[in-house]
Amino acid sequence: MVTLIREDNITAGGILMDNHLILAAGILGTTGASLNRMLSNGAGAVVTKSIGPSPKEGHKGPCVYVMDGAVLNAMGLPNPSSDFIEELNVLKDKPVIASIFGADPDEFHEVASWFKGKVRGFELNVSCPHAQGYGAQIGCNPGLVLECTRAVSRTGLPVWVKLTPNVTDIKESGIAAERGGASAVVAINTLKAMRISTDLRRPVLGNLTGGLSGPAIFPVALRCVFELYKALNIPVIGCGGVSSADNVIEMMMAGASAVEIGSAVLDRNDIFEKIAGDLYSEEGEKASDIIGCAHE
Amino acid sequence: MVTLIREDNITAGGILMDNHLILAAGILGTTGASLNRMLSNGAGAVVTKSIGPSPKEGHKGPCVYVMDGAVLNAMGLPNPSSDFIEELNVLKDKPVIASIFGADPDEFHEVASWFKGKVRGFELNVSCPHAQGYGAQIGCNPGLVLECTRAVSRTGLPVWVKLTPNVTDIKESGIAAERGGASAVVAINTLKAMRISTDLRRPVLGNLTGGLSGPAIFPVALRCVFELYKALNIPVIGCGGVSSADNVIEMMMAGASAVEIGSAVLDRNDIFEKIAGDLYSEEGEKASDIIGCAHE
Amino acid sequence: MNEIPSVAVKIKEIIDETPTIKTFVFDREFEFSAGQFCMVWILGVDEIPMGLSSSDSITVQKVGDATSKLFMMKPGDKLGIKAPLGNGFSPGKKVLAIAGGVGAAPLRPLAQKGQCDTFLLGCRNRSELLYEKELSELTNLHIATDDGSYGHHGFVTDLMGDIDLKSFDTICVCGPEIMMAGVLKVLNEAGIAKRGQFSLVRYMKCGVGICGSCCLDPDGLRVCRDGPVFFGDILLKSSEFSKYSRDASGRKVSASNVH
Amino acid sequence: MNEIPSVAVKIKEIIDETPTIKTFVFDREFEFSAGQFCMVWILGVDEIPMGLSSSDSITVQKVGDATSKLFMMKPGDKLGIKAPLGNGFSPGKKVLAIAGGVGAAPLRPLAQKGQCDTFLLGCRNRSELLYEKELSELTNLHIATDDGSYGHHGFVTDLMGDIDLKSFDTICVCGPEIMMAGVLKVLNEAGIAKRGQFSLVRYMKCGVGICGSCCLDPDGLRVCRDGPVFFGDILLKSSEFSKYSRDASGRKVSASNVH
Ligand SMILES: Cc1cc2nc3c(=O)[nH]c(=O)nc-3n(C[C@H](O)[C@H](O)[C@H](O)COP(=O)(O)OP(=O)(O)OC[C@H]3O[C@@H](n4cnc5c(N)ncnc54)[C@H](O)[C@@H]3O)c2cc1C
Ligand SMILES: Cc1cc2nc3c(=O)[nH]c(=O)nc-3n(C[C@H](O)[C@H](O)[C@H](O)COP(=O)(O)OP(=O)(O)OC[C@H]3O[C@@H](n4cnc5c(N)ncnc54)[C@H](O)[C@@H]3O)c2cc1C
Ligand SMILES: Cc1cc2nc3c(=O)[nH]c(=O)nc-3n(C[C@H](O)[C@H](O)[C@H](O)COP(=O)(O)O)c2cc1C
Ligand SMILES: Cc1cc2nc3c(=O)[nH]c(=O)nc-3n(C[C@H](O)[C@H](O)[C@H](O)COP(=O)(O)O)c2cc1C
Ligand code: FES
Ligand code: FES
Repeated sequence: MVTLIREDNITAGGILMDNHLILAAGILGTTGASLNRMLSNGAGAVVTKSIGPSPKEGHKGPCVYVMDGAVLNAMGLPNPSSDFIEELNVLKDKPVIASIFGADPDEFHEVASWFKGKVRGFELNVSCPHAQGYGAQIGCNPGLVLECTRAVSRTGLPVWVKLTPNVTDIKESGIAAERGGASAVVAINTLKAMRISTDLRRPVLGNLTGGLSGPAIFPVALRCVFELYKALNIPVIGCGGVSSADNVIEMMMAGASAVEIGSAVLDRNDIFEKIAGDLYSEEGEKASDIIGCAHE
Repeated sequence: MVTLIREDNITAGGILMDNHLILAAGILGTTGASLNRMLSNGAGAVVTKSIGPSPKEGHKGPCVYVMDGAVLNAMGLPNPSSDFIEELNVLKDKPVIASIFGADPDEFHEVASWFKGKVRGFELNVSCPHAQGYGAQIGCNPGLVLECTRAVSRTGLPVWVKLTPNVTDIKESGIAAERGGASAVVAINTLKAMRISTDLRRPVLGNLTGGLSGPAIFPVALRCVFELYKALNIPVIGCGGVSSADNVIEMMMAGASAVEIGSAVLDRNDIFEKIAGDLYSEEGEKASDIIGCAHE
Repeated sequence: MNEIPSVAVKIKEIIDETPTIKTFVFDREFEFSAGQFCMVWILGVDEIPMGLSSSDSITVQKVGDATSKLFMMKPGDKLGIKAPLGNGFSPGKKVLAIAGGVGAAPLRPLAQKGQCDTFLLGCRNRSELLYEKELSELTNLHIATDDGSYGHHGFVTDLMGDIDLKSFDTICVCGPEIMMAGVLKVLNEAGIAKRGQFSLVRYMKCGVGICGSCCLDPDGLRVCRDGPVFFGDILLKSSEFSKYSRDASGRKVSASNVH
Repeated sequence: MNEIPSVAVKIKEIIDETPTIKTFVFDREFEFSAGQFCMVWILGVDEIPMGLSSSDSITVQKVGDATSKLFMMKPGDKLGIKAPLGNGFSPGKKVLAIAGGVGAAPLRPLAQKGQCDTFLLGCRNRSELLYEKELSELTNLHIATDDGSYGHHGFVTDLMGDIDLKSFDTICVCGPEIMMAGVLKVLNEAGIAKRGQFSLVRYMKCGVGICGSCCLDPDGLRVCRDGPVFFGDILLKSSEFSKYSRDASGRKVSASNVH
């Protein structure tokens, strides 16, 4: 297997982190303690649960359905809003990225302002496929993506824009983010999907449809990273279905500067330690030689 | 498990077939003999390989990559064009649907005209994700979808329009097909995706990117069927990742009048017999009671 | 990741346990160990966590929307059940169970499996007493009511003074968090906090360990996956236990609101 | 469906067999049975089917783009190999192998495994003779050349007259389709068509049985998955065998163009 050599000062999209593996937004990211645990368990950086302008309870359950090799979720962006800031007290100087959302550029800017001095950067959720008025409803409008990115860029902190694959051309969203001043794009959020219980004759999620994550979406995520790497000048952060060190290498070969991992924590809570253990070795190659190498 | 009772005269989208299970386009559909074999093996109807206005050799290999629970392909629409017509001689009066493609309404109409009197209907491929100038490049333009559908509708035969999930809103494409006179829409064609060989540092397909099919895409296909059933008045034919009788029932509950099966032939060549065996029983329910029942 | 199916069950029987508590018996059994729970999908309403009160039942207190809807259901109605989830009790040789209110539900299987020697059961008043007959047959049952309408007048913790705590290898506890904190304090004073195993309740959205809504401070332990049962020595270090929890949005709610 | 990985191999050695044929030896072995094939991914060019000429090699005749690119490769270069694919030969007790040209490649493992008694080998001329030394050591080797430059002057089918065909339980055949048709005719006349096993070549796009480009008339058998080896009695019923095949687009090509 191709491995990486451990390097100091790993940065991607303007953010310094401990390794190339990042906890994805919304995965065990509701509390400071939980984020801290994932850092202790080997994550090189963590993204918080997406925080919005006012508290939200999210959708009624079922919110999550676990399948063989895939997860379906429709959480509905539950979040404590500004109350979340105090969760960060236990994460001082740690590689934390705040995931934020809003309905328009002003809301994005307002939420971002709460985090100044508390996080290393932002990830804009313009890609959640099951939140009325938020998320992908912004992400599929390149003009809005540009404006929201610009609004948060004013904070001076690095801004990553997390894109939805549920669009005709993800490159358009990426270009809008780049124009808006993003330091990186993150690809991808979940694929819009659903399952039905045939015994109960009902969609298995309270919200009927939701977002698909986990190994099943890896080939789609990889394609998005590949396309964005080619189309953009800013770094791409890979996300979607990563569950092994080889998947990480594959994402990096497609063009990812670093990789986010979400659903794979279901397999084992110490998934970051496990993957990092396999990913790095003395004989490893430099990340810069791997990133994008499949474009030859 | 929910089962169906065997009924006579099963029709979906204006086409009479032997059961609810249809061989999907491009799967073992290059020759008349092969299509015949799938009918003998239990398919209720078969869709041909997509036939276009002039012969095409398709993309250079690798054209197919088989993963656990998913298949990636970039065939590049290889087809013998009008030479294919003679393949249909061995399929007289059998439930055959011709999949056709073209670059514009005129090409669609021309290709369709070759098949008059030889097939029960058409499936328009406006959804192949890896064919320059064809397929999804038409499918993501609702205006063109409408025109192409209208052009083929002039033949007087039922026209199914096969949609791509690689768009922001598949309902728009479905509505365009309905307006153009389609008898049904088929959802879905493959998801645009890729894999990279980390050992060889290259995309595993000759065409770099391709289309994802098989169980991995079932939740996305199901969501598309669900959305289209709600948005349209014409029937929806489900396609994508179906590999068991329970999957068929689930698709029908989402709103599918019948179901196409492709990649699952990799598991066993007699997959249609197997699924039909599980799907139908004496105690089964009427299909009309199952179709769309998850919308309650 | 492996599938966690939502299994369709039919309600076979509904038992009125107390004016506010009913037991719903399913038409199929689940393999589980005492203390493990299930996510109960009440169609069209919500999915909520419930301890398994036996291999084929849950025992539910009516407290809000979803439980009220459940209370309106009839035999023959269907539910979706994901089970078993989480880690249950690890009973040693001689087991003491201490329950408050509907907290008796996840402890009952210990008694049914013959793994429980003594059972301390507390509740508001006589009419809220759960499983009295069954538990009295299977265990050495001691009862306390808040209003003194039956058994000892006072809290279930009072009953702990009457027995030789140190003779038990394991003390399994479930009930309101303030009551559990009281039990833990007694055990700690006796130097046997480690023998205590406490079944916690936190707001659960996913129930499978991915969303983070149920995490405990300061270690981020997930009640749904690392718990719901935790050892006493772990909880002694918890800055959150008996002090606060979080609501559906993730905002902190002080312990007085924790049931 | 289970993964069919494209395994990266390094070319360890390249053996010049004849002016138009080379054997490429890999740095890793594949489990297989004689007659099974692999899909060879020549990076940036194409993926093409090749019989496995041993557990770690393919023997390739240069005929077009991909094979020419392969001929330009050097030891150390990498290929992607999907193997083993298809169904190989089912050798009986006493086996006769009949090869024409590079058709000797998939038959060679029979000899290597000691499963082949007699080997009839035909080719254009002496310089195109494949594996002569190896086969003469492992089998009872008979040779024919079209131009008479070595062995019998004539076709390999001529050699069939010299041996007691009926003494063989299995006759494994690979070569140009017209030659295989000749062999089948002789076997059929001897009433032992069923003992013949023929390795066919058809245009393959996927190699795994899903695309349909390699299907045979009139039954739609897939050469890549149901074959490439078919029994003689099946081929006797084939309207296609030795008459035509299909090109990359699926158009029919008459047998004179079939190699
Ligand atoms: C592991 C575990 C085991 C449990 N076992 C039992 C049991 O055996 N019997 C029993 O009666 N109750 C049990 N509960 C509590 C039960 O889950 C709640 O009473 C129920 O969810 C209330 O739902 P509701 O819609 O009726 O109430 P709501 O109207 O939603 O709210 C009432 C209260 O219930 C709590 N609650 C609501 N939803 C949830 C949720 N998804 N997760 C956790 N708490 C919630 C809230 O804190 C709220 O204060 C258990 C909880 C957990 C976490
Ligand atoms: C099961 C099987 C086993 C084979 N084993 C061997 C072997 O051991 N040694 C050997 O030298 N050759 C073998 N072949 C033939 C070999 O696949 C072709 O010679 C090769 O694909 C030619 O590729 P090219 O690009 O060099 O030729 P091209 O320039 O593409 O065309 C030359 C000829 O090769 C044939 N061809 C091209 N591509 C394919 C393809 N994908 N599938 C089938 N035929 C193709 C065409 O019919 C064409 O007429 C085998 C074929 C099959 C189906
Ligand atoms: C339960 C759950 C909750 C999620 N919540 C968020 C969220 O709040 N914000 C966000 O941007 N993405 C959210 N996601 C998407 C993930 O961050 C990630 O993009 C997706 O799961 C794909 O990665 P994975 O396959 O590694 O899980 C969530 C995913 C899951 C499964
Ligand atoms: C090898 C292969 C070739 C295909 N060729 C076509 C085609 O020619 N026309 C078309 O409309 N769809 C084509 N498809 C898509 C399938 O018809 C189907 O929409 C898709 O595979 C999803 O269904 P499945 O998961 O059951 O395979 C092809 C799929 C595969 C795997
Ligand atoms: S409820 Fe989601 S992690 Fe526990
Ligand atoms: S080559 Fe595709 S089915 Fe044989």
